[in-house]
Amino acid sequence: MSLVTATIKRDLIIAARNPGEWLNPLMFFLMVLALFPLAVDPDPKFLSKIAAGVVWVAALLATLLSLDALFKADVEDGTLEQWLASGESLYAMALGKVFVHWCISGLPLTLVAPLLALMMNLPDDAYAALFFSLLLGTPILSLLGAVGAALTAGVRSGGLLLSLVILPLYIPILIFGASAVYHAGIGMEYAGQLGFLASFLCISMTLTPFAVAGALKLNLSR
Amino acid sequence: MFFDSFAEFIAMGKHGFYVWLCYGITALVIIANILAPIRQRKKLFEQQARLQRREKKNASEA
Amino acid sequence: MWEALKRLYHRMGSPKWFYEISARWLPWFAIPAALCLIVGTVWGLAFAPADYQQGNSFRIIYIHVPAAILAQGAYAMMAIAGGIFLIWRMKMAAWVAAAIAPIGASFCFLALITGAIWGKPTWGTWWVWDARLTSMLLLLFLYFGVMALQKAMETDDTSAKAGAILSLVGLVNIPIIKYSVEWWNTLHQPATLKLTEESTMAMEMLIPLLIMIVGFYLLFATLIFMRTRNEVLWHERKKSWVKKLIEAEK
Amino acid sequence: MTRSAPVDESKWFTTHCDLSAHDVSCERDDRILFENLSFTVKKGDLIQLAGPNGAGKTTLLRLMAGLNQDFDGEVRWYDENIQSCFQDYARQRLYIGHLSAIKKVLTPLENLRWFVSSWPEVSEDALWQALEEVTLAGYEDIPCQQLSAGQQRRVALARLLVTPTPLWILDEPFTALDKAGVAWLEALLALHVNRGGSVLITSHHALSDIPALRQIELGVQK
Repeated sequence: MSLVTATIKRDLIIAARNPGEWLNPLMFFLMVLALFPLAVDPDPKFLSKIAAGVVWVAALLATLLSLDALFKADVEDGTLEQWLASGESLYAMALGKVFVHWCISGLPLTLVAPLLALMMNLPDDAYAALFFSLLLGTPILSLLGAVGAALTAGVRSGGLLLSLVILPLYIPILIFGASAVYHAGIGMEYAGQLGFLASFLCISMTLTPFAVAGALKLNLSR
Repeated sequence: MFFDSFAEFIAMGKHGFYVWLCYGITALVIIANILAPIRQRKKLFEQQARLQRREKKNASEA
Repeated sequence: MWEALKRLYHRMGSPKWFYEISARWLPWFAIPAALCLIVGTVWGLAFAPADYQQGNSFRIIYIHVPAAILAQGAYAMMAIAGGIFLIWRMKMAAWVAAAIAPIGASFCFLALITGAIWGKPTWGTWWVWDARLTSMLLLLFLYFGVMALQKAMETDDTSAKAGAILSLVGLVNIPIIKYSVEWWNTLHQPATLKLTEESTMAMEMLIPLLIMIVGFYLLFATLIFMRTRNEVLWHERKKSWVKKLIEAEK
Repeated sequence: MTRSAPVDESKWFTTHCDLSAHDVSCERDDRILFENLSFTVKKGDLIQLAGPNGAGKTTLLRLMAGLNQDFDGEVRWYDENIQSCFQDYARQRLYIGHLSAIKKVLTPLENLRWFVSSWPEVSEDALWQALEEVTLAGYEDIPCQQLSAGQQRRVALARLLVTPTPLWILDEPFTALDKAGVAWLEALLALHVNRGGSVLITSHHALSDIPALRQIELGVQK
């Protein structure tokens, strides 16, 4: 077993023993969703109109919340040093870490989102679009987020900096993800938006690991 | 000259406020952009000169 | 030709050479910049005719458009300089990138604020989620991200590298962001009046605009020179040529 | 803590150590740490880097391990720059930094399993034996956060017993060990050198008992 697969396995075990790691984003997701009817308007018609956007914004923020810890522990306890010492490609390692991150943040969000969307009175036709847009979109959030997390891993109180660095990069995904759900809800075609998300996923899967690998090396020079 | 009088030039139809506000802010930003590196440079020179004086003093004492 | 370029490249890598040559070049940028800006402003404010639709508020174009063009160009330049630093380890490139960031951010801020002020007489509100303004706002966030990241890093080397990586990631993203924002905008507001109409612009209106664009570019170059010179002095402060320079100043 | 059975030398290494530094110079924050340093690490060598704090011991160790490329000069493994044969080199040397890369929620066994994942030939049995030898028998299934600092250090050092690499690069390995632990590690270093291995080590601990010892003095230069 190579170090990459061993690391994936190890991180999944750690997540299983630290349920907070994947439960916190979910709780956050639920809480943000609950805020909108309370703060704006609980009228079902109004909720169903904003549901697509709100669910997507909440999912994005929940992912952001979980990103800060992505590389921090590995930098601080010397794990990163061992990755580099092993001679295995940091590119593969970055992909592995992102995969684990998606498994414990994006995947649960995708699975739970349709349930919570019920509370937001999402139109019936939009559930498939919600599920597929999140399925394609959340891995991109993890990939782009990993760049920011790697860049700020060595910075004390890097959480706010991470949001500043990452949020502008998230805009296209938010726009297309939310619009796919919205258009499905009013009975329009949404394959185009999903197509955009899919192609963006391919691009970011090939390119971001380079940036993550480069950024991780910066944390070694300390 | 497009305008007939100076007062008209200042008034810019009904849009004088917006136009002059824009040009004023722009002037401020440009001036700030020019002054910032000049001040930065001055500070750098003063700071390094002070360091050099201290080094010289330490060298003569030792 | 190729040889000459190569020689220039290697000399550009030498901070001392840059510091000396830039002192001689600086007036050749600064003076034309001032001339262009003054001529362009006077022409644009006093001599160009008013727009038949927007009236005199249209004169804001003479700063809004050049600032917007430069804000985007500056980001690309910063990212390319960062890339040169990452690939060829040329320190000068990192210093140029660090010098560009605050200048680009301030032009971006200018484009935003003039756009908002222009919006009031044109649309009736200070802020409209127009495609150009929105993508300008996101560009400003990108600048802030790069600057904050550079500041947060502990050593000169890591801050330069981190800034370079982030600005390259941002550069790849800018077209995607722009495209998505424009698409989103046409979807939600099909009939907005655009701030700037590219196609039909009278000659008397266009010429001062071109003069202003040239002026802004020259100003930008001047500011980069000034800031990069400071970066050179700071990073080379322990070298003997800088020490001599500082001694001579007193 | 004594070695239970002598190791069969012929099985232990596939190759011997031949690591050399050529005119290595390093500068940090405008301060020269060392200049034009040349030395070789061959079969049976035990080299201790000595010098006061801040003399650049860890920096030298890391660049010999290939973790740091920001220096002048060259480090070679069998007459080839280590960066151009890094995969090969990484399999022949073991690097343990002063950060131990131990994950606190995992058990010693799980941590060790991750450490050796780059060496598929290491058997599960060997891991159990190694933990027994570092006196952690009975602690295999207890999360590392319940172990003391010294015990955690031993988990990291248990790698020395299982990974079949001729070259060990160790940064302050005696930290947090008790008297028995120190004696055990000293004996292990002596054994490793005797069976044809090589060690490059930084330590404030005097390693006088081992005859093969050579010291490289790094001073704080002006």
